[in-house]
Amino acid sequence: MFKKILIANRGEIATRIIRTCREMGILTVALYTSADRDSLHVRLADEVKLLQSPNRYGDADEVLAIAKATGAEAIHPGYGFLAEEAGFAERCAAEGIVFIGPPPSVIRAVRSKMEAMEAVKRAGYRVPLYADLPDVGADEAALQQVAKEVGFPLVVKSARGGRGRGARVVLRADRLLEAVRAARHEAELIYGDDHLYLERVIAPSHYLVVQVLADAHGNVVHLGEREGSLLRHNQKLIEESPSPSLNDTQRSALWTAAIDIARLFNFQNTGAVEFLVDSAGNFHFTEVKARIQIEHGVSEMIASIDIVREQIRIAAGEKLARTQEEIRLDGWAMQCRINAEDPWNDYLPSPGRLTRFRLPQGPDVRVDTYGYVGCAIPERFDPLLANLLVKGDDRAMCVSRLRRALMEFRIVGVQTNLALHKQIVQDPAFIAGNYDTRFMEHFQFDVSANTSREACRDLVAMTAVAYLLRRRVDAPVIPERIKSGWHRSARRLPS
Amino acid sequence: MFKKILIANRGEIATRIIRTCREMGILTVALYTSADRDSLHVRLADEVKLLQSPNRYGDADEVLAIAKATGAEAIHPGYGFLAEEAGFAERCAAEGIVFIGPPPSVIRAVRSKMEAMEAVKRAGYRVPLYADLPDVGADEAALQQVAKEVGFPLVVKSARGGRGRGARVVLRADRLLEAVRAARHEAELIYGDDHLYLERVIAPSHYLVVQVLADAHGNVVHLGEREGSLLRHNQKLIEESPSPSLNDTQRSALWTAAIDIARLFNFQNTGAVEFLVDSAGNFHFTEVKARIQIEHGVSEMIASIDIVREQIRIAAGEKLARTQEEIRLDGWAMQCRINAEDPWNDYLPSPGRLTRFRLPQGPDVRVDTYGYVGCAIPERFDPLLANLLVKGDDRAMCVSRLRRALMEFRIVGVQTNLALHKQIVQDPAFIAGNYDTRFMEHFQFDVSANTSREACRDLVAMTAVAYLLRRRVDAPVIPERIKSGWHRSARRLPS
Amino acid sequence: MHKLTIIIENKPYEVEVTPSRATPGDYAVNIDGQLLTVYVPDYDNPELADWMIVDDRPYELLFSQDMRSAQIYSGRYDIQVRDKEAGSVRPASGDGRVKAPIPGMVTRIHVEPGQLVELGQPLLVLEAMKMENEIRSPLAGAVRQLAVKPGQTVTLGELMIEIE
Amino acid sequence: MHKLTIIIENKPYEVEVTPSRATPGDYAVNIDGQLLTVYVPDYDNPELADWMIVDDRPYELLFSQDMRSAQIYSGRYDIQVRDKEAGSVRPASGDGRVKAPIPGMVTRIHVEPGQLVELGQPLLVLEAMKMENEIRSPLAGAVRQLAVKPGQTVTLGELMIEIE
Repeated sequence: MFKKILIANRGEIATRIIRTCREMGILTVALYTSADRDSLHVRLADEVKLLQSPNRYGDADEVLAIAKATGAEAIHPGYGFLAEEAGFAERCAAEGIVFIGPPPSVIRAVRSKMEAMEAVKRAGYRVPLYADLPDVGADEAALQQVAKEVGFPLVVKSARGGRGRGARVVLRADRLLEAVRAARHEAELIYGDDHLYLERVIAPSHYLVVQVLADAHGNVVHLGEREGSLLRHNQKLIEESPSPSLNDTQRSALWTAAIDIARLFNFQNTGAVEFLVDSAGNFHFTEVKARIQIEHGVSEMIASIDIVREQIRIAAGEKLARTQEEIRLDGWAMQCRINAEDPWNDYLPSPGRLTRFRLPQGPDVRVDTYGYVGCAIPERFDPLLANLLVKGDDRAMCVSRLRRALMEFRIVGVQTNLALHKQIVQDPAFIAGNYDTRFMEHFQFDVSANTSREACRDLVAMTAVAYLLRRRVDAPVIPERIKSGWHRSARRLPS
Repeated sequence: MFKKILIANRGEIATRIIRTCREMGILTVALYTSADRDSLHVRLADEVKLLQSPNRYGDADEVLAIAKATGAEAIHPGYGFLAEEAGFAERCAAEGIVFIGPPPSVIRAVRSKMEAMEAVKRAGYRVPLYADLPDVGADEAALQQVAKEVGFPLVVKSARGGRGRGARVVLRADRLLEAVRAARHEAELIYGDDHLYLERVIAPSHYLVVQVLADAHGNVVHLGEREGSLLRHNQKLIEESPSPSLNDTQRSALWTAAIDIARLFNFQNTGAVEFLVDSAGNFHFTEVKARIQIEHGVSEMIASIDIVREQIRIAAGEKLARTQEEIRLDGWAMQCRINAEDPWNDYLPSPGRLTRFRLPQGPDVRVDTYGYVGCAIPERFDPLLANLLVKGDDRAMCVSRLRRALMEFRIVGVQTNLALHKQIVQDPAFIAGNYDTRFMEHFQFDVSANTSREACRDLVAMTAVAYLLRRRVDAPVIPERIKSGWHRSARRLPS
Repeated sequence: MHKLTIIIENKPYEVEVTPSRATPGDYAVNIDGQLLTVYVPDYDNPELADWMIVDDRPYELLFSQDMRSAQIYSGRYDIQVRDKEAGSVRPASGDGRVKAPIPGMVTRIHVEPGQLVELGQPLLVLEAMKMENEIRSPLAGAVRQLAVKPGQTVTLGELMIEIE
Repeated sequence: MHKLTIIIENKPYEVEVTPSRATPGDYAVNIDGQLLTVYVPDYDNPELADWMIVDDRPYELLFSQDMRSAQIYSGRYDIQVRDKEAGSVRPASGDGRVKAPIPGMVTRIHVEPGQLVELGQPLLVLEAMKMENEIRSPLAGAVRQLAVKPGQTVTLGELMIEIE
């Protein structure tokens, strides 16, 4: 087993990886930028290196140089940054450093979304109707022609994909050009590659991923499926396992397909085989994510397997800890993605310093976060602040536990989407497990939710006392709240 | 099911109970004293009442009055205070309020330690050799005569018992009188009852408890055993499940005995059937704890059952959620009791305000606590601040996870026994699972543990910088550290 | 005794607050004739005070620094405090100056000086935290001034556009 | 540059500290000729500073308020800082005045005025947090003064016994 691993990432995933390394007796080298110096991953690592490059965690040269200087035998890329970069994985191999992820050839094969769909289609599985998009320079007529063949509604996607960024749904031909331009811009910004393709929209649909583990000895197992249909701007807000939308026949067919597809690509390490399930119940393969995902903890909870530990063991050449028969999927798990963003102000990012940060506790509640009281949340990176995970015997218990945990989670200092999550988990369709990818389009965030007439009167009383308390302490003149022009909808209180 | 429950307790157990109530959709009434007003249980409850009585949480009159005034249909006593008080349970029944615990007759039957041992002995199980102690006024000669019949070493115990307080080991006759006096004083102080008895010491031994659940319909199940041999001053520091000291034959015999004994007393609700296992492997019944225990979470983790939920369901007349066959004991779990006490100063209690309180996170780690950053830890109550629980696939994984979680747990503002726990989990005998009730007698707390020469030199550098930082901020004159005369052992650094 | 008018989402309440002399942190509050007791457990550290108990009901809540909004449960409310004693009325909110709500980079500007805009119309895109954030107009009116250019980095609170 | 003598568990080190002008929070530290870099991530809030990075090694640690002890990993060390510039030497610790380390009630007193006691000998029992806490003698000497009686409640830091 490795003695020292470099973690080429930040925030909650870097913290998550350090925990498993420490339990395995492996030393960790963490990276940080000055904006990230407060992050828990810097405090918990054995060794830390301040990044100099403007590319930060994505700078292959600097990351490799640090790995060599510190004597790290392996690099865990987490997600994003250097994950799913075949070139980087090759350079690691050339330097004699183990890249914790699939081999470069596998990364390449699955990274090209269109080639991957083509291969899976040949193997006899359904894939969405798609078409490669002409170059940036191509004229609109050619673009419209391709779109017409695919048919509307369609989605403009980055050929590099990942994390739902850079994807845009287009309902009508006259919106196509604008969407392609914006998607190119965003794809270039996020992935450094503006190659796009068009895909026919399957809607309504369910977004399902099957978590797989594969070792270098030909063993492939799955840890069940996750339902990721609860999306806002292509970002999963809540993910759960098992899926409430499948029957047992569909479920086992999906698992079999995922294992087949993983084998087709000679997949290794951990990944997610992703599908869209249409309203007729047909599943369409969309892509393989060749890395650990933000939502991996959901599968960890129902399978009782530490996926990061398995990743490291696989990378070290070990066999999978359990066979498919030995893996028991048990109970129901959910994850909420808690972002530092303001649900009352069009979800604008909300950097700042955490002055209160009280995690929910109790049985089968888990929070993965890089934050703590006093920690600064930087403005430069993804707003993901914490993953809240809960497990219950069944879905009803899981939902009630999630609701309880959300009520208990206290964050002051930055705005977060906690209030949005609190409202979603009280939505009847969500509670019934009856939702698809269109759920968030219809969901109305209620600015004054859950406040009874009594609570409103109590709020008046507390406001009066708070005002006097603040006067009493003679606080320095409070700066005017920043008044930007973003949208604000307000509802009147019950009166 | 109940609509509203009053929780007649404080701190972590009150917080723990509120969580389950909220998940069950039950409203909670919490009690508090002004010293406890910061506790999380006050923040999380639906309704809170400030106690007026000097008896605080143990005042039956006031608790009942509040239950009636608030319309609570049931009272959860937690542990200590009004738990195991048959008289209180009777008064609840008379008022039409459900006492969440065994019926008064059962509490009475198991509360008298000697009668309980007698009954179990008659049923064919081993119990320790014991003798009732003459009244307070009795002369020393009579006392010595009783002791001689029991034999030395013996332990002086409170007939009311519970939580290991008021018990004193006596090795020789000339120490007997002093021990009896001290034990009487402590028993009176803690239980309000100075009735004592003598019990022959079984040493070396293992202290094992079997967690049982029993409904009002005659169903009794166990959730496996816990090993509680790691004691300091009769208080369990670390408890684990399963026990590393039993073989499978012993284990199943112990489970069978526990179920038998629970049935013997017509036991209901949750409790712990406690045994001492001698070096020959014989187990001796000692007592039944007729309430939830501090360490219940260990059993919850391996059985995947919420014991508080079962308590409430049983009290509401429902059947057990699972039969013995449906209960699967899985993995290995441990709990550390984190006290606000100073391991460098003879474990003196350490009240104060938490300025840093960062809980360990990650897979299968749980912390039950009433604390948070900014919370004041009162001096008046038990120093128990947090229960740290972890689970792993097997004992090795569990220990490494516990070690990791302890490293990550950050508490500033009060002194705690975290450092002691960190050292215990690195002890070879503990790691091997090879320890008994004498472990802590031999364990040496090392004041300067784990500090390499490099870390020591780094400490010099950090001390210099810290000194300059403090000068720079021109802090107000720092008061001299309180210099009491308690014992302090210091070891020299490696040089 | 202190007299205040509290306006929550446009509904005014007449409030009288009297701190208890006997118990620190205790306040008697009279709202339009109804009597309530408010207890502030963190009274010795009002900077931290983020929870209160009203007649035995505990609430965790949060006031914005300028006391113009309160968050409670999963809702947020506009509030206004009029202090009769201090004789001051806090100014009405929402002039037309659009300031940067977070530090970031202006990537696109959708409007030109003099252009008429509707309430809620997108004005510009501010890139921060790897997201493109659309900034919309707080009023219906005309663009008086464009204080930023595409590609420009702005700090928190920096004026970007003025609508009149 | 600042010259200090740091004594840790009786071993002295000569230390020179130079704050970096370029990078706030960075310090160059020379210990008996060996050069180290110390970085204080919380340099903008030194009250919170409970961790530092020494040559890429992060440490969480804790100094007592009077800087007489430091906790790191699972150990605690006696420290002493001698500041040559300030010309002050912090006074040696441990006179014979035994003060209450926590508030509580004195339940028993084992000694009398004038009695000779050994180092570590139990002096009295202080009841707090539901525990009986034995307070022992910090020195060998004679009991000069008994400032408390059984049953008496003491506050934090209150003088209980003086040994000389």
